[in-house]
Amino acid sequence: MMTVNYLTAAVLIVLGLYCVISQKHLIKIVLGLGITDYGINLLIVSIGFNLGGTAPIYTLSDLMNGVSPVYFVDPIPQALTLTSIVIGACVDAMALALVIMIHRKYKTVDADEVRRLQG
Amino acid sequence: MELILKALGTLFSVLIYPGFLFVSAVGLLLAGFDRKVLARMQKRVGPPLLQPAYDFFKLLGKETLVPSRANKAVFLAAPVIGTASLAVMMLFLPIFGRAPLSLRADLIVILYLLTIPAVALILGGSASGSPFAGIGISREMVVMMAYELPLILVFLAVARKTGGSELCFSLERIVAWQAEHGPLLFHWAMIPAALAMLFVIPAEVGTQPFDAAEAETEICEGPLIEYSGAPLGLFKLNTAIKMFLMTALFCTLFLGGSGVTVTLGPIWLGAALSALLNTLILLALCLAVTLLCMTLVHAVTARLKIEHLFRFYWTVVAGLALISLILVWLGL
Amino acid sequence: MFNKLIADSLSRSPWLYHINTGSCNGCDIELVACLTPRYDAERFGFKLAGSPRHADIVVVSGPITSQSKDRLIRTLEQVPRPFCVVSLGSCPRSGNVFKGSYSVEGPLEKYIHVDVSVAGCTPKPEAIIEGLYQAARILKEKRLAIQQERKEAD
Amino acid sequence: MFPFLKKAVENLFSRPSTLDYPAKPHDAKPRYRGRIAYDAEKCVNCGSCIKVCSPGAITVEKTPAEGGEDITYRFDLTSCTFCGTCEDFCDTGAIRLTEDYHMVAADPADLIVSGTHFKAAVAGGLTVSSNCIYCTLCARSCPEGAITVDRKTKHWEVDREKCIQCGICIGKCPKGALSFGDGKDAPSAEAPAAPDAGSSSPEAAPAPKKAETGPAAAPKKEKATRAAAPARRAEVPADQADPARYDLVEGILKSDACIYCTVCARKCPMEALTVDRAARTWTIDRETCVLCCRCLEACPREALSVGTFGLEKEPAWILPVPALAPVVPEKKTEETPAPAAAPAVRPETAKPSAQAVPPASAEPAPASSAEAAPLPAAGADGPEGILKSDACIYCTLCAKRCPMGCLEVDRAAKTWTIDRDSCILCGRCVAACPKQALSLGTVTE
Amino acid sequence: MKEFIVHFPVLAVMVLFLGAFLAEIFGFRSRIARRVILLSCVSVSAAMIFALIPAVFLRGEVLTYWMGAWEPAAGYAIGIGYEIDALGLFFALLVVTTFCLSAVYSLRYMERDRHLGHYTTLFLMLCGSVLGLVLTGDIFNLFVMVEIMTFAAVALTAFRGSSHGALEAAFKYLVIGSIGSGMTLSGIALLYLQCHTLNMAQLSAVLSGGLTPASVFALGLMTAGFGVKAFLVPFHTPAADAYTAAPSSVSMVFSGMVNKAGVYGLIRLVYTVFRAMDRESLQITLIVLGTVTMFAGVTMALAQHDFKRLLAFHSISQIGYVITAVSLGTVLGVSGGLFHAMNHTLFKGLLFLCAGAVYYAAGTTDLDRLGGLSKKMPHTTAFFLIGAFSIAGLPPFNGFASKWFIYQAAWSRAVSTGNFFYTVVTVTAVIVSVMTLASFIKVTQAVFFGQLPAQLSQVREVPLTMRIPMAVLSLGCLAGGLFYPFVSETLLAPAAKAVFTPSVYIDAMMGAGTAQAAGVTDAAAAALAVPGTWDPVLWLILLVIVLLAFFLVILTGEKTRGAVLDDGGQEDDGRYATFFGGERALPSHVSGSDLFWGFRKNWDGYFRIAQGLHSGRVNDYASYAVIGAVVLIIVIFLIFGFR
Repeated sequence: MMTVNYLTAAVLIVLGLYCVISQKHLIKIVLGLGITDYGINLLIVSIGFNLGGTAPIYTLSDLMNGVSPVYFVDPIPQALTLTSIVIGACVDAMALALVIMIHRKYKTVDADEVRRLQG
Repeated sequence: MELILKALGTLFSVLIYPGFLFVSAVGLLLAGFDRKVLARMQKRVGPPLLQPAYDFFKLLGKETLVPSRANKAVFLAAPVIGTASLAVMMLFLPIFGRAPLSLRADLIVILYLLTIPAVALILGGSASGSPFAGIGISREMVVMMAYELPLILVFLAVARKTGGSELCFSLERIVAWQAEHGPLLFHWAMIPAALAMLFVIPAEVGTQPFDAAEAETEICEGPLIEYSGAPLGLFKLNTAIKMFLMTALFCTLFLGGSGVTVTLGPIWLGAALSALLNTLILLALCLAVTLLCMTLVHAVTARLKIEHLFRFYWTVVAGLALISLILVWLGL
Repeated sequence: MFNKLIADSLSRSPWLYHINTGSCNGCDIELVACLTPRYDAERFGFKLAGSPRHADIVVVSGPITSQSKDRLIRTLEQVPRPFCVVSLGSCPRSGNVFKGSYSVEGPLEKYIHVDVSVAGCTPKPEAIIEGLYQAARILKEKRLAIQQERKEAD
Repeated sequence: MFPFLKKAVENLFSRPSTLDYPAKPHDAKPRYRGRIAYDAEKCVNCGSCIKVCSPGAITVEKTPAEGGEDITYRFDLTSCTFCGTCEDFCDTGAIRLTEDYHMVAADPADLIVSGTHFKAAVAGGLTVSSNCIYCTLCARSCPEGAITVDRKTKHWEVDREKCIQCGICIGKCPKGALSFGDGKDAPSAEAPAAPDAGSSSPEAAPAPKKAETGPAAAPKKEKATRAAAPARRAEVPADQADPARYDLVEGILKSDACIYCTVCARKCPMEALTVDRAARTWTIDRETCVLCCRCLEACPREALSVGTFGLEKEPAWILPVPALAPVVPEKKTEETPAPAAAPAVRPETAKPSAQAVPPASAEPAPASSAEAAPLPAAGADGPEGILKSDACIYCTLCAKRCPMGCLEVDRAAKTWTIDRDSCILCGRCVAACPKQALSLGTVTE
Repeated sequence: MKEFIVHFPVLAVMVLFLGAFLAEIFGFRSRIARRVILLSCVSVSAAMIFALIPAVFLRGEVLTYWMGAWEPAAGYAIGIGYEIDALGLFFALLVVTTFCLSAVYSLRYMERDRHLGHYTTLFLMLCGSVLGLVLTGDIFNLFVMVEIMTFAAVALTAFRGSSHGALEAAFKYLVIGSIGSGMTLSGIALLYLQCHTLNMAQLSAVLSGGLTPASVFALGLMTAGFGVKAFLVPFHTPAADAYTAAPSSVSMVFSGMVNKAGVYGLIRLVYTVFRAMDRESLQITLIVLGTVTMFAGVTMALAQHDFKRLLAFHSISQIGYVITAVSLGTVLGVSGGLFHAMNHTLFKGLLFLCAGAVYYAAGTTDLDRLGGLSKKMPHTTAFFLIGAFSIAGLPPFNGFASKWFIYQAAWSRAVSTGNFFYTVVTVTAVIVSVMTLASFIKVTQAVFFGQLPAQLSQVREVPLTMRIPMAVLSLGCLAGGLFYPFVSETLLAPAAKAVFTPSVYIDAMMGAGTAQAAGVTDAAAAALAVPGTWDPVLWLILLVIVLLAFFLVILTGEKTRGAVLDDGGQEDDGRYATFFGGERALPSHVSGSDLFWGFRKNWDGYFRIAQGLHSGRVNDYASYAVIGAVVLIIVIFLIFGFR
């Protein structure tokens, strides 16, 4: 069951990278980055999954009467995913801001024209 | 106190015996021989043997003009840096089996001490602000890049041959090894390396076929164009000293240096005599090598264009050195 | 003693710098002929230098044409003292057959004191060597004169 | 690269080829033009050296002294190109370029050569004697152009102011007619100097129609200062004595001893003679000939002589027949400026046996001289040539003497070959042969 | 106070982030507020880091700090742990010195820009993130710090939006950077899958059991990830643009800290976490990566026409040196690599500051439009020369010492293993060093000597506060070169030992004995034998005396010197004018692009391809990164086998 997640994550990552490499339009490149990011997030979340585990939350009642539920899903990857999502959001925000400024300054968003620094 | 004594001893060895005075005297003598034999090869009488010395003292008497476009500090300091490093470099070459400043990794230090005079010339030329000098230093740098590859290959070949399986960059070890196994030149695997070294010496010193940097006909003495008086004298002295040092390095690396020791009479007499004898042997060897690799080549070939020179060094000479390195690497 | 050594070596290794102010190249070839094996000026230490900064003897050939006049003056200024000027052939001294032409700016004497003049329309290399030898001796006197002048100044 | 290597090493062990110049003096080649040596005594102050000196290196100052003036000539070596023209033009040989090339001086004054000589003022001016033949040689050589000679009116005159009494014209006159006289003026133009006795010169025979158009004689290097040649005279042949049809003219005559060696043509200062060796023709342009008789002396066979003869008048009715298609004559001998009427000589064919067409020059040679006589036909006993007998010892002397270099003698193979085309039959080899093995005869083979 | 030191590492990082936060708030209003915040935060954190030196270096302890005192429970690390061992602190020292000097430099350097409030915030964020990255013991914390670093770096690159190509460089840096961090993150995820822990020490303990394909894939991914951060060859393209476009004080920080962070990450990953450096094939892969970086960086630098772009490519090539040396696997190699990293921070920082000074004074860094600045800016020229000499490796300076270590290590490796590959590495190292010298000769001639163009005659020396950091750095270069035995005993030996003793690292973090339990054994780390008994003090005396002697020779000569006209423009005093064949001096400056014609003609083919590859298109750069990563992962799989 987990293999489906890993496969989709892998596909997402490869798709994202292909989009970054092949697309000439800067915004499409940013989208490609986003897709890879989602692929990686999916990978991280699916790592923490334990079959049959419940959400890693102690309800007040469990705490009160000291019983510990049978089986948790691993909480740490979820924390990692949170951070990764935040980071992904910031990256996309900054990338889009840069693209807007590039468009204002270079009057184009085609990757072939935006290459003053070369050689 | 001990440190001061050591410093004074080293100072003596830097300034007087194997250092500056000795090296410059022998260098000027070698330069004199070189010019004389070159003249004789062209069937002309040629200048007296002490001609480079006269040139040097004459230049001391001339006025030193610093052009207004030059950066005066670097302009005047450049020749001095070059000569200082050359004087210090002589300490690494073991004259009688013992180099005053020998270390475990002499070859690398020598490799870099050889670059300082070239860099000093480049800085001097660049500081003089003349366009001729600009072209001159560009060529000097390309020449340096050209001969650096074969030089390092030769050093590695020698180190590998004498070092066996552990690190051996120190010249004393190399000379000691040659004392038992006979000079490196007679090991057939090392002959291409010796040949490569013979080609590197004129390039490093900057004599005729490889002196694109100081071509007096094309770019009026290249970097030295704005120099006159004492700094110019020092630069000419540098060339002469380099001529001696490179040949001495060749003798040390390939002819087993001169490790003869004379043990007669009291200790200090024996030491003095052996020092004298070794110096003479070294001088003779250096003279032979100079005549072979610099004078003869100078008399026979014309000046190479800079890109031919670079291609020549990176293909032919580097190839020779590489051959011997590979042969030695295969344990031959 | 040191000064005497310098003055002496000044006369033993005079470096030449050749300025051609419009000459017909006759004297230029003869000057270079001096350095060939047959006449070999290098026996006395003469050597052609590449830049005026390295010059001890400035050899001028040719009737100073108007084009080359100010270049000659500028180059002569850039030669470090003490130095001598040798005029080669009869053109620098008198303008030879070009005398009176609109583009010849007259004898070299107008611009700088000529120490030694070697006559002959294309002087023989032996004559040139003799002239340069004489100039080298004059160099020595100039050097001693400078030292004298500096001794009085101190 | 390697041949140089071998050479370099060889040089190392061989003696250097440098002249140790300052130690051993090294003098220049024999005819090197070096420092000028000026002998003031010989100088006649003719000033021709000043005129010809291209860089203007020679200056003269005249300071009047009692009884004449001190003339100093200054030769500025620093302004001289040592071309030697002044030496050539100095007729008295006062200027000589020595072989001393050590012209090195710190002080420029050492490079000035000067000399003064005192020249007494000459009392009288230049006078001419009676045997002047108006050959205009003196007028040509006068540096100042003081003498004017008109050959037509047989008039000679000198301009006293211009004349600087240099005396060059005296040397130049072939007849020795000039001298510094006793101060009286030159004879008037009318009395033509009667030529020597023996010729009843007709009253001012009309000069040849065309004006003297000889080429302006370039100041040829003429060093001949010999005494004037004796005039030789032949009797006027009877058939030309009729004054109606013949003008009596004095001129150069050629006998048949001539071997067409072109020496006379080369000697003639006025280039009046053209000799074509192939066609074996000898023509003279009487207008330009000045009777200086130089050709006489030069002729190796004494074939020329001076004589008076009748010059056939041109019947008025004969129109000058234009020459056939003017073919560019191919000159075999050296280039001589063609006289007014170019001799239409057919180009030289391979075998010099073609019929020589008499040149349509206006000057038909007198019948007696056979200069236009055609060569004997090829079929006869063959042309003249040098023959060798077997007394020859192959000493190669003849080859050495031959001016044209047409003899080759190989001592080893004992062969003697002659190139008949270039042989000018000058006869020198015959004279030089110690065994008289050579002789001039008709070639049979 | 004694036990308070334990908190210093975290406090150092927190102070910087706090400063960033405050700067954002108060930064707009007044210049003084900005400066106070910047300088105070920077100096406080620097003081804290320096306070740790005696503990870590002299006494050799390994300091640990658990966030919120969450000690490891039952052998499992549950909190985020900071661990400072000699290696970590060594890099921390580099980071601290770099950003202190850059802060001082930027006071006057950035005064002409607007939005300085944002600059201070971003700058402090960058410093905080790199410091955090270097000190942390938790791998995910390391990743977060890397992210923040990339973020701040991209923002700072785009800071001077108007300058040529800044936005474009920032965008490329962001794209490639995020590809790199994506790879690192997925690597961490796979590691977590394998070991269920994020603490590096524990990871190392768990991994010692044997590497499953997942962890091998993680190793590949993270190596590529850190390769991108360290700008090794396939991933180096954004570095060239970023360093050029960023303001010089920032590029100094980039080349001083940011790529060092990548190097630290790689060392930590390969030596401590995976302890995989005993395999020679992995060493060879990293050495190949380093050598290619070294060579490509310097050859591209030779072809540059812009001062800062040239320096950028040199940074890439020097990092190649460090990686090559570090991955040699011997103590000498690692200490040589670390020493070179330290020297690189010093002299490259100095050179970038000089570039900044030239930009500040002359307004351009284009080599073809500059010239003859030495008369106008003598101090900057002197500092530049010291920087150029030390990067080229001339003896009295520090570049020589570290290069000597590296050659020694590479050659002893070659000799001991008999593998010809190391000889090729040594030879390439020497040739690259000569080419570095060549490119800096080109800059010296093009910018500082030669003829001053007319429009630059009003150039004046840069203000004092910009020259102080340069002076400090050049002193560092000289000291590093002369007193290198002292440096190697105090700093390098402990750091190298720390690299080779992961068990100490694990025990310090997870409590004693965990290393034996996990079977982690330390390789017999040979003591660091300093390669030469070259006694620098002696050298110093020697050189000074020899120089004195020769200055006398100069003075005895004729004394007339030329009047040094400072109008720079046209000189008409014939006597001291430059010799021009008698002509009046025409504008004739031999600028950068005219030099090394002989060399360029022979290498034309190579340069055409190399410059073609740097096409400037984002897609090309991204494809290089991805292809490079894939190749690296495949190679690592080949090394560790697929079972």
